Amino acid sequence: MRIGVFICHCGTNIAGTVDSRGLAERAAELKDVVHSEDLMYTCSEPGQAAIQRAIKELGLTRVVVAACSPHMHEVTFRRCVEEAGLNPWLFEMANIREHCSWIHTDMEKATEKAYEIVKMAVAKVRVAEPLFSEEVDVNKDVLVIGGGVAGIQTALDLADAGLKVTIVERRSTIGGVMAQLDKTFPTIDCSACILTPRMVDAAHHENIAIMAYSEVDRVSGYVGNFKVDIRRKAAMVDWTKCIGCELCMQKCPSQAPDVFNSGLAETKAIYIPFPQAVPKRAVIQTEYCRWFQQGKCRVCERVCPAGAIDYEQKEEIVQRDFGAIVMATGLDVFPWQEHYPQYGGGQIQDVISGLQYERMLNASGPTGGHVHRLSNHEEPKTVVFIQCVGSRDESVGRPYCSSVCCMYTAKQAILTKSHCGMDTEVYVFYIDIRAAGKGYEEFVKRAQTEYDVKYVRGRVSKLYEEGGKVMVRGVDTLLGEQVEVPADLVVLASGITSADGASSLAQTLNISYDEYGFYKESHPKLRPVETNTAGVFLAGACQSPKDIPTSVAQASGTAAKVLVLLAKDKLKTSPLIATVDQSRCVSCWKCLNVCPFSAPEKQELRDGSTKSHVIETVCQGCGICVATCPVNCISLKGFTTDSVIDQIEEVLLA
Amino acid sequence: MSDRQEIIRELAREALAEGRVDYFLGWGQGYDASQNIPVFVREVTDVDRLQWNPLCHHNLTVFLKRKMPDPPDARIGVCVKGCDSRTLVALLQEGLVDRDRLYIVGVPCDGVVDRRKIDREFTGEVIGIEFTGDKVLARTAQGDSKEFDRTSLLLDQCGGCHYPNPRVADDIAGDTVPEPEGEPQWPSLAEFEALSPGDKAATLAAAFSTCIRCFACIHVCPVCYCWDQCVNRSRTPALVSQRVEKGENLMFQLVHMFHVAGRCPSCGACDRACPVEIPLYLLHEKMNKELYDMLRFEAGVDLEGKPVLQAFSLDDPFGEG
Amino acid sequence: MTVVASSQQTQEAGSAALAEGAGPARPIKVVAILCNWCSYAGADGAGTARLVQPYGFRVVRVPCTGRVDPLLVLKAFEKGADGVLISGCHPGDCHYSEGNYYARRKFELLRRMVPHLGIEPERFRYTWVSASEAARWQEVVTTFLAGVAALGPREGRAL
Amino acid sequence: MKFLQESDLPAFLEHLSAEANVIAPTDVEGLVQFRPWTAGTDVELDTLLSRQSAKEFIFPQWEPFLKYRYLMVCDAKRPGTAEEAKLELRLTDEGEGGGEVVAVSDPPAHELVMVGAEDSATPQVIFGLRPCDARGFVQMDRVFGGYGGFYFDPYYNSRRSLATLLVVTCHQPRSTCFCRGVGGGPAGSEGADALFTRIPDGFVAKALTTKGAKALEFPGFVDASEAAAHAAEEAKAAAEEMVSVPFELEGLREALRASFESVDWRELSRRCISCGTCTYVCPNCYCFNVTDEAVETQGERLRCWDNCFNPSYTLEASGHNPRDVKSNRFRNRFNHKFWYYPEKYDSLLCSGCGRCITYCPTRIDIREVLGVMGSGVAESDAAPSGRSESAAVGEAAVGEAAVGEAALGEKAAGDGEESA
Repeated sequence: MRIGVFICHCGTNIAGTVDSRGLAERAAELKDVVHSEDLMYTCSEPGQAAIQRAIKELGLTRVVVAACSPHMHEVTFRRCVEEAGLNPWLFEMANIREHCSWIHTDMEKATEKAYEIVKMAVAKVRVAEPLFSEEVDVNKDVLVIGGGVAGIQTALDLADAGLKVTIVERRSTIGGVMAQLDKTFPTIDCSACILTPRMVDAAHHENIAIMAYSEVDRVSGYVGNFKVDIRRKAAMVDWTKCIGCELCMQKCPSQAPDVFNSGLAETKAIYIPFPQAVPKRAVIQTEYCRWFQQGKCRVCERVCPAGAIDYEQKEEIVQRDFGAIVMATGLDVFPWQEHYPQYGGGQIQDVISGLQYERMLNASGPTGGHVHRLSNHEEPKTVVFIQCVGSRDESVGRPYCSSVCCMYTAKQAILTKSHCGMDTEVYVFYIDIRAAGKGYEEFVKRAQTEYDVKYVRGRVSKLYEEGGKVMVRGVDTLLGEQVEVPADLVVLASGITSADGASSLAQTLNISYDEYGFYKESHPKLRPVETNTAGVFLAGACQSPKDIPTSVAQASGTAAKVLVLLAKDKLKTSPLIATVDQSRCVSCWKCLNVCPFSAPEKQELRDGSTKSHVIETVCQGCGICVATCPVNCISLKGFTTDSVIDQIEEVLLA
Repeated sequence: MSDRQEIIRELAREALAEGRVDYFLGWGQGYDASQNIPVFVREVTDVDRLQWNPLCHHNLTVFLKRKMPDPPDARIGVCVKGCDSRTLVALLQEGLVDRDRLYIVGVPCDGVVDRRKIDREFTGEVIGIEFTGDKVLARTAQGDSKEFDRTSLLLDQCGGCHYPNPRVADDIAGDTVPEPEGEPQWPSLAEFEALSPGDKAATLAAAFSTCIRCFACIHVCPVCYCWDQCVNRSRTPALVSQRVEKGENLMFQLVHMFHVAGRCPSCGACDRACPVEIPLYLLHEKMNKELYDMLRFEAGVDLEGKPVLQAFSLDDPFGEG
Repeated sequence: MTVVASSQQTQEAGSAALAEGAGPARPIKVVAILCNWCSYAGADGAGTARLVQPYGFRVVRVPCTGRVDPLLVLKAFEKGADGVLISGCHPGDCHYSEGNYYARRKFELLRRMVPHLGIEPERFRYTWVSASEAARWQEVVTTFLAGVAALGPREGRAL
Repeated sequence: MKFLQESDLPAFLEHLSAEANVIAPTDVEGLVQFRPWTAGTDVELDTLLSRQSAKEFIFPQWEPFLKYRYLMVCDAKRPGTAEEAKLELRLTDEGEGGGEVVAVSDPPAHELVMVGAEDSATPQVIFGLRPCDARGFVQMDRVFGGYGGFYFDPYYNSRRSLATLLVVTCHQPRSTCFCRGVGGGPAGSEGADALFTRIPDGFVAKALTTKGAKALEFPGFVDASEAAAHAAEEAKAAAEEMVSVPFELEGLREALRASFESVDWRELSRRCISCGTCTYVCPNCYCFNVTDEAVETQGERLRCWDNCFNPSYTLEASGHNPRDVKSNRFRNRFNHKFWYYPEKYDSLLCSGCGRCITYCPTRIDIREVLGVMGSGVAESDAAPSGRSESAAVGEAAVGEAAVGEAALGEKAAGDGEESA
């Protein structure tokens, strides 16, 4: 074994406190060290050249560089030794700058400590083994889970780049929440007019397959090679025949709550959410259908011109392979009724949520765009908006800001004036105005100045009915006095929460999520659209509350990241992974229990026994299994138990 | 007591006669009337070898773990006391035994007598122990004999026992016994816990210097299953040296302890099996006490449970923020 | 159980160390096992910020605290470490999402067992230091080593 | 025939300590074991048998017998190809010092430093052995002492030749004693350098060898009176009476041979938990394992006790184990003692102390086992694996060399255990 040690001065950064020259001389005396020298700047071109020369001329078989933190230059030096013909993993770094020269002052003691740090690195490199990356084929198809604006955007970008994309949407149409919106801030242009063309593009794109009314059941495999079970729910309508003529919907005798209009109206048991639905196909909600509940009716079957109705239809599991998965599962509106008894808890008719108001404002909505009180269908004279309902409110366990409410409230306030006339009294109770976005602040200003919307800074403590009005009692913290407004209509800026079932889906995909069910990015600053599970990406509000522009921007960013991954035909895996010595495995499967990435699998051997096997491409190299395996037959390449023990040994040698 | 014995014999007789099991595993008399041993009954005619008395300390589930059943797919009838049944539950939780191959006879237990406590009462060799009601009569080869109260001879751990009745069983041998109320107790630890660090170290050093690495503690442990692959035998990683010295011997036992952490219901089999009487309960009971204190966790009490160190909770109530 | 009185040596060494404060016979040796993503980076940050720290600890870098078998810590004590410090990402921030949750349970159990083995509680600590908490790392390592130094080198040990 | 006052025993041992380490049975909290004796410690002779025999003082549970370090390491870009493998030879100095590095064409893969046998040997006097324990050494002598031209073990013999065995006859045999059944007795003198018998006020002692005679050169010894001698003889005779003969030796070897494949082995071994207690408390069992323990690239080769119940006993480097199931390993202990060993050394490998019965966690009774197996041919057994063991007969004596190789190879390969 021929180890070379290179001690860096790093100018005076190290040499100022550590006697680099003396250190080099002592290192030369270490067991198996055949060459040791000190260099002014080891990472510099001449420094690296010196290392490569020593490797070639002295036949070094392992190299230790004592310099800065491996986080700084490990990659640099591994490349350096590799160019000189050494396996890059036969290199070790001794951190004598951040962990020594920079934190100590006494030259003698610091040098002594640096010497021990070098000894540890030598001990580790001595037992190091050459490591090699695996290469695996990549499946270039992409799965996008969720057909909202973010999902559609990612899908279109990827499809335009030539990749085959499948959108899985659990509702019967794509479009998501944006399809429910009337106008968008700050431009007040029609939401549907922007979105529906994109929906149609997606539907007609040769590279995009839309699987609506479907959900992801199981995900196995790993980056580049995911296997996904998609459950196609039973619509009781044969979509290959259905032509979306809505005849069944008109004739159906059974009513059902209209989710798309967020409960403001009723629809039929067999329905198509809205006219521009994509795909425009009917679905029977069996829980409301007379045939399924009482065993008579079958009207839809009779009226359907295409003979598409199929009461026997069963849900089916479709298996597909993908190389990457994009999570775009969007958001839900905070269920304020359960958390705000002081606002009537949903019992006061004229207290509605922001999304309900959107539907009311919408020309194709349940009221045809006519704003009225639900109690008496009269046009309101006084409308009060209350912000931060289910946002920035510890008391309901939602400390975060939903980031869109300030803006959509301003938008709705303005629209109220244009719908009901400028003489309508409009109040907005707010905590702070969060208008950080292009043209946002100006937009809020316009609401206040041009449209004379009265902004009251303060929380509303109570809503109650009195004399046909909704009394709004709150405090104006700027004037420091109680205020009470008799309102005809109260709109709650209900906040954003993670989509229903988001966390269980996260478990299916083995990605992490925060306490609110929003998916966790790999790094908040530097890897904002990746997850810790290689090959799974994030787009839109499933990560955190976002408005449309941010969602779309991120969606395109995500598409770019997916393209970066799938641009290669083969994937190189990190060699720093766990491997099982199957001759010692006792098949207790603890490793399977604890792995966050499902990297270990049961593998049947020729002798008929079943042993654990770690899938190289799935393993992320955390080593939890190593610490769990009772026989220690799993070892973590680059961080073997013996290498750790040897380093500890070096520390403790007197 | 003896009626339980009759029921055990009857259940064994039926199971064997109906061919439901290949052999039936219970307790019986050893080489003299003071000894109790595991008994494997294969023939109906042998069921009368089965015994039930306070000497039946063996945790028979050890004979169910990997490599023990012979043939490997044997259908086995087995008797379990409350504590034994907990190790069985622990094994079932981890899928280390096949429930379908087991016929479990639960034996409600009034506490097991600590043979060593009796031996300490005599200079001669105890060769006979008889039980009448709550009295225990012991006699030696040299002819002396003494009578004791059964309760005064019980294993220390029986004092803190909260599960005298089986947690899992197909049939129960007789009526269940009342289960103690309140929090679990670990009385046998108090004396050691009160020592200074230095005295603890000195005490352990002395205790573990006598270890002979016979592996009785490990092989008699029902939830230990690595056999020839036990890391205590292995050279890589170099966790435990084959040098039989106090430090390494303690390490040897700590390996056992951490590998059964969250799976050990402190049945005490290791402690009783040790031929040089090392107080192993000091480690294993303490571990269980702390796990209970940490997570209100007790191993092997419910079939749906998960070994506590193979799981976690986002809000475990400890650790610095 | 046989209670054996501790060797004179132990008490003397201990009291001597206490008397001299941080001036024990031989310098103390502390093994610090840090996870690569948070605490090692945090210690780097402390270096970059030139936050002065005691000499007596040596860092072993591992990918994740979840990789650290409690037996490794005990092995370090068995080989003669005067103290062992483990630090990883804050719960919830684990680079591998779950590693430190498993570690938390194992080390809490270990923390409670260590004094039972005749090792003073001050000689073992597990904690969380993020990549951005340079000052916290300095505080952690300084207080921990002060605690160990007060006890001095380990003598008359069972492990 | 000499006589020593009970009260003079400490002085006697003190006298012996001048020239040798004195080993004697002592009682620590009810656990009686042979331990180095120092002035002031009581010698415990009331307890008939110590927990273990004094075996470990001649044949320690573990001992290093060579040091090594690897010099040949394959550091190729792709490991394993010869031209890329870098070879080097280091001068053999044990220090940290690098030494001079010389590249050579055909270097050894490792350097070895033998640990001299004499290093570990010092004069010892073991006092208070029972006749069965002394016989144990006689039986081990045959294995390690080059008996019949077989293996001579320098480590064992250097200690053995420097040891004096002072035997005290049994006063109160246990129910599990069966020394008479295996050709010994509670007053047997085989292997003893001097034989002591306790009588009410002291010991009647008789030197049997020059070593023994030398030991008895202590002024405290006086010529034993007629009465004393008589009392001693009576004590011996009384003890003799108390020991039973539980099984028939006649034809036992043949019976074991005949019942090699007997299903009874499976039945008898069912309650065995595969621990090594019986063999580690046994005064005769001598199987050992050779294992290498390395730190980084250098280490020691240790010889440690092994036992035939160990699941990795006789595990071959190939991964094959001729005794692959418990009943096979179980069978080996009894066959070894009463068939293989006798066939090779014309003697039994059991002196009937009965420790294996008393301390077995499940009280497996060697008397019962031999009773059953000795009772003639039993039905033959189908499963489990009935591989012939004849190849493994006397494995302990012939195994070391091969094992030595295997051990190094194993270390390089990663892990594994071998048994001799």
